[in-house]
Amino acid sequence: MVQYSYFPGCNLKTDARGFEKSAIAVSKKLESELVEIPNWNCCGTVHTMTSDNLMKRIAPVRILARSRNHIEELEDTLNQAVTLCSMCNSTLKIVNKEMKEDLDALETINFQLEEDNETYENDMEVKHFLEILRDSVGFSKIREKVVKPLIGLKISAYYGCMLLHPDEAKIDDAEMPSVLEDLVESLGAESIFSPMFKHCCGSYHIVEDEDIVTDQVKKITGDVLSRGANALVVACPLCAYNLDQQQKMLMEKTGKKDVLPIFYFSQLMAIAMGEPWEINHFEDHKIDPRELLKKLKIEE
Amino acid sequence: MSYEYIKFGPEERDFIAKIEEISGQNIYSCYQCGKCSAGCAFSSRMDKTVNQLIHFIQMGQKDRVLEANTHWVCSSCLTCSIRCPREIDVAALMEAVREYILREEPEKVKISELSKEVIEKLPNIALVGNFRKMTG
Amino acid sequence: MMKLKGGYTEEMRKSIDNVNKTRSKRIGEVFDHMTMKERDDVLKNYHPDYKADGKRAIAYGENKSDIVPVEVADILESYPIFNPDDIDLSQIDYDVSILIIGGGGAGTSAAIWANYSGVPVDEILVSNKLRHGDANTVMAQGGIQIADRPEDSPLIHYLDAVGGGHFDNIPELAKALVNDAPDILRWHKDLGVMYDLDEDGNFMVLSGGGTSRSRMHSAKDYTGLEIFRVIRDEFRGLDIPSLEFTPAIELLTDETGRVAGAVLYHLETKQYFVVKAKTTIMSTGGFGRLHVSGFPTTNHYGATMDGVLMSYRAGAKLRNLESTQFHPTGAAYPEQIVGLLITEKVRGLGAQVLGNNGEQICYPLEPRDVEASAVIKCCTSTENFIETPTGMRGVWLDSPLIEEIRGKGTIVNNLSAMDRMFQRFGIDLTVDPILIYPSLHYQNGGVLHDELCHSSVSGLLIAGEVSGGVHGKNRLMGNSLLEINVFGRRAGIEAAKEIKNAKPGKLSLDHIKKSISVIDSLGLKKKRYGPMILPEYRSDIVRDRLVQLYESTD
Amino acid sequence: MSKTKTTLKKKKEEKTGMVKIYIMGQAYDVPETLTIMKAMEYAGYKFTRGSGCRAGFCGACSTVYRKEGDFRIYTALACQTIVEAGMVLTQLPFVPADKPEYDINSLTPSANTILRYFPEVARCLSCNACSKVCPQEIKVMDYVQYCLQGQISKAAEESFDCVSCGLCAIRCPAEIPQYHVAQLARRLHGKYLMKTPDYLDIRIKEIKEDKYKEGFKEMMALSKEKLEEKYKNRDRESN
Repeated sequence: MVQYSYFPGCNLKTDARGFEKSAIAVSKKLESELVEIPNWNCCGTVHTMTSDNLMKRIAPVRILARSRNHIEELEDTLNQAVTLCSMCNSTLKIVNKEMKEDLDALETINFQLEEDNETYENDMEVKHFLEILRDSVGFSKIREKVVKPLIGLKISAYYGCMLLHPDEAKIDDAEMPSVLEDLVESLGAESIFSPMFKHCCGSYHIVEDEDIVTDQVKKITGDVLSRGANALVVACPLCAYNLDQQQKMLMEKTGKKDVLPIFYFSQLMAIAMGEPWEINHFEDHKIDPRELLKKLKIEE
Repeated sequence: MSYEYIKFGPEERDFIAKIEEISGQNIYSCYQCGKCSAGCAFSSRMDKTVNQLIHFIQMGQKDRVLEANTHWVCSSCLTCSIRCPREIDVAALMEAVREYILREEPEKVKISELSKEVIEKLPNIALVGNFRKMTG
Repeated sequence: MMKLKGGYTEEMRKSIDNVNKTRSKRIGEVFDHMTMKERDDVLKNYHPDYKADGKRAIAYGENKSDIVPVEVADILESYPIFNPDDIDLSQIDYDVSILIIGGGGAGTSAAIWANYSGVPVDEILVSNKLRHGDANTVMAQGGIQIADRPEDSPLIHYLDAVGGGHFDNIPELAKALVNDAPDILRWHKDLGVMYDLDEDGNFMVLSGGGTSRSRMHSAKDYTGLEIFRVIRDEFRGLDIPSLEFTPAIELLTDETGRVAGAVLYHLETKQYFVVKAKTTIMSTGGFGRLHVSGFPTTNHYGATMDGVLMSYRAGAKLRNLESTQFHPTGAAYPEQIVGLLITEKVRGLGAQVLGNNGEQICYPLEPRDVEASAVIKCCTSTENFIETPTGMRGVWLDSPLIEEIRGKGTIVNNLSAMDRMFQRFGIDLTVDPILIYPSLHYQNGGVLHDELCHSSVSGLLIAGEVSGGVHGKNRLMGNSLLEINVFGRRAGIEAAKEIKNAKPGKLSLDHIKKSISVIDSLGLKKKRYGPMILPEYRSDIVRDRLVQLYESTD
Repeated sequence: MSKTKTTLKKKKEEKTGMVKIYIMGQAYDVPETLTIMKAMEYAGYKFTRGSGCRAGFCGACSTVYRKEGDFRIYTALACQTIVEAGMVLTQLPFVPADKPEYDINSLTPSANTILRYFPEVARCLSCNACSKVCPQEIKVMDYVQYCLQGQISKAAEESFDCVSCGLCAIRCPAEIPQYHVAQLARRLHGKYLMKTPDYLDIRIKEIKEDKYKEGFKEMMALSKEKLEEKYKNRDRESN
């Protein structure tokens, strides 16, 4: 059993708890256990692109420092902090790289962290769990663990921005990724390509300008539906919320019937690997995926 | 707009320098190919396209830059940055304009005026992201 | 500065060695309770209440010739702090239904319950001397007594309370106290007070001094703070008007002698406000800052007996003011915290009281007056005490014993305030014992009232430490947090009823003018002024140079 | 920092046992054994603001100071801290921070509830300035983060020792009123996430149904001697 120092991020502890619980369950099954960092803080979600604002970089550096402390308690582990959320992944990865390149900045931040007995020595790597699945576990091993193939699911992979942008943070080829497709196919589902795979969902604009998000979601789901898919798989809880919530809103507003349930990649794995249903917390979804699963006889 | 009225003095130079300093980018690397605007998922909502905004920055036209909605509509997806043939971090320029404004007026989004019912429904990840980009 | 090791001097360390030597032998050792006769003896000989010196008779008023501490009599015989003719009563600044004087636990509960009982918030006004909640309530650490467990009953609680009070409690008040207790706990739980629970999900309870059941419910050793900040949060949520730094300086009466409001004084802008009220609730707290018999006190900065004085001038009867509670365990060392409270919970958790030789000097959980007397006896008529570098005497409270009995971590988890306070001065109470001596803690008596909180003057309700009667001559630990809630609630509900028929007449300060002439007739040697409002702690060097400046305000 | 040096004397004239401190910039010699609060009184200040319980519970006396030759900002409760030579101090008379109004009965114990009333919690930068100034040594940043993560019980436990002095709120670059956030978290925890044992409501019902009426009647009718006898012989539960 390999143990990974796991950074959940705020959303996976609240609205997106099913994403986390399913991921932890399958991580154990795949002998690559995600172990939560004790006392972690929010990474800030979005990376600051300013050159001069160190304040906004303290949070990610503190997480890396705490993760580094954490791996001392783990067995059979690597100097890796693993995330499930693509926004956390991107923020942590970028800052980690910046700190490696800008030792002055690291020193300034460490000066602040020292008083809390937390300093960072540039000795961690940040990984998205998808990278662990692809590069360390391997899809063939995943295929072996499948007890309930997802036959009938026609899934379009929606990567969103932060899994593929920027170069410092991407986990796959930015214009031609395949990790999500490979994953869903190894679970027995069919993958449906859509050119909207990284067309931004509108992200944090959901707070102050919902229309931006609505427009994007219309474009994305419209294209995906036209290609015959019956579900979306995502790896970012904010994409998941925006796609789920705005489809539901459109459904209520326009009476539109054809909608795409949203799955987190870890939920699909948990279903295929026969984990208990409850851990997915499908009741938290705005569009309940259980209807589709029932129709396809995947849910008993 | 006619060229004789465009001023290019110390004030304009200061503005350009500040944007370059915050973003860490060389604004004159841009040769206005327009690839950023072409690939932007939000171009249709912007009153000036991304490359137009960059052009105004190059000219030191502070007022025109600040009154645009381009940088506020931008959602930091970074598509422009990875596609720029001149390897400019275009999104960082958008961020620099936002920061330039937020350092003077820290609340583009007035948090206390948001509806409590709406906030309660939103996931924390959206609030954290939004407040980081839209408040100073 | 003196050389210290773990916060203590070499000399004190020698005595601590004795304590350490005897500790393992003392685990499980129970010192005998005193018999009633032994209790009486130690009280009569050592308790400040029973000493003739330091006491005298009140010279005028409803309680004329009652024997009370000199400091109390001095205040009761003081002149008002303003000239009643200077106040313009024709201009009313606040015209309300209920005026609550004192926003501690009792006053705040009263305001909330008045509102729950249908009085709109803008018909209520709370006056605070300092900030809302600067009161003894937030300093109560150990717990609140509630007879809710099946092993316990309100009857047993009653018996403990009246026995502890030397059978001088007013029975109806004691009954109200114990009977309302479970209701209060339910209210607190509904508001979200974090009472400690044990592993089984039951309330964590301990014994207090003089209680025959474990019924002290706690919230770590911040019980009063936790209860108060929750009810204050509720109060603020209801948006009840509250004035800070604006104490009452005198009650107002009407032509029938009924209390009809008060004069408030803004400590910062120095202006007065006239408040007309249909009912006034007095909940100003106690008198620790009078430093009776020269004792240090556990009380907050504003505990100066203002409410008793104002009520007395308005004609209210007092009761049990002869009796003062000295908390057996005030801090005696280090000097910076002398007098501060060491919660009874320390003994509740198992700490014993030891002399210089490291042996127990008495059963650690006698009623407070008995326990305090035993400590005073040890320090004044034996050689078995410990002396601090400044000459203060005290005895040990063996805190490390707690973790010997209950396991590591008990102190940090249950006594975090104590732990923090001593850590600040370099003392680790998990390793070393702490030095204690009695400290002036509680005003056992006060303004007499009935079970619906009515004083002997109409229009004036009483709640909290300012009151007299419920505890008799000695209050048991945990009954004060209970009292402020029980009688605060009763006062609020009763006031809501009373205002329906109340019609106060013309405002006057005639009772003050009368007081002045009565005090004139006493021919006192020294002219004093009251209410005190705040105690005087400036150094003599400064006080000698004070001068009052004239001021033109036109 | 500017200091008025009106009372500065030469070193050799300094009395033993006294230290020089600066109260709002003005120098005073005070006994070295005093707390900051008592030292200010010794110097001649009579508090109206800045003094409450005088025992570390009420948070009225939050104090900010620097030391000569040291760039750091220190904080303390004036009633719980001994003076040091060279302290340059001031008290915070008041901390402005809005407390939203809510009805605890209509809430759920979740991150969403916290964010509804305190959306600024989402602005936390994890800089930890709050924890560094806390005179109660509470890990303030950690509990703010617990709130954001919906770990209400952990936030309640961590913040429990808070005395609402407000120093955290003054230092926070995200402008969060931490101590008000903590109060909401604690109430949510105390009301919704902590159990109430069944026996409480059973006892309330018994009292309402007058189960103890006769007992009280009997006991209250006893003579003092009889009551004393009963008290003496009451059984004591072992602790």
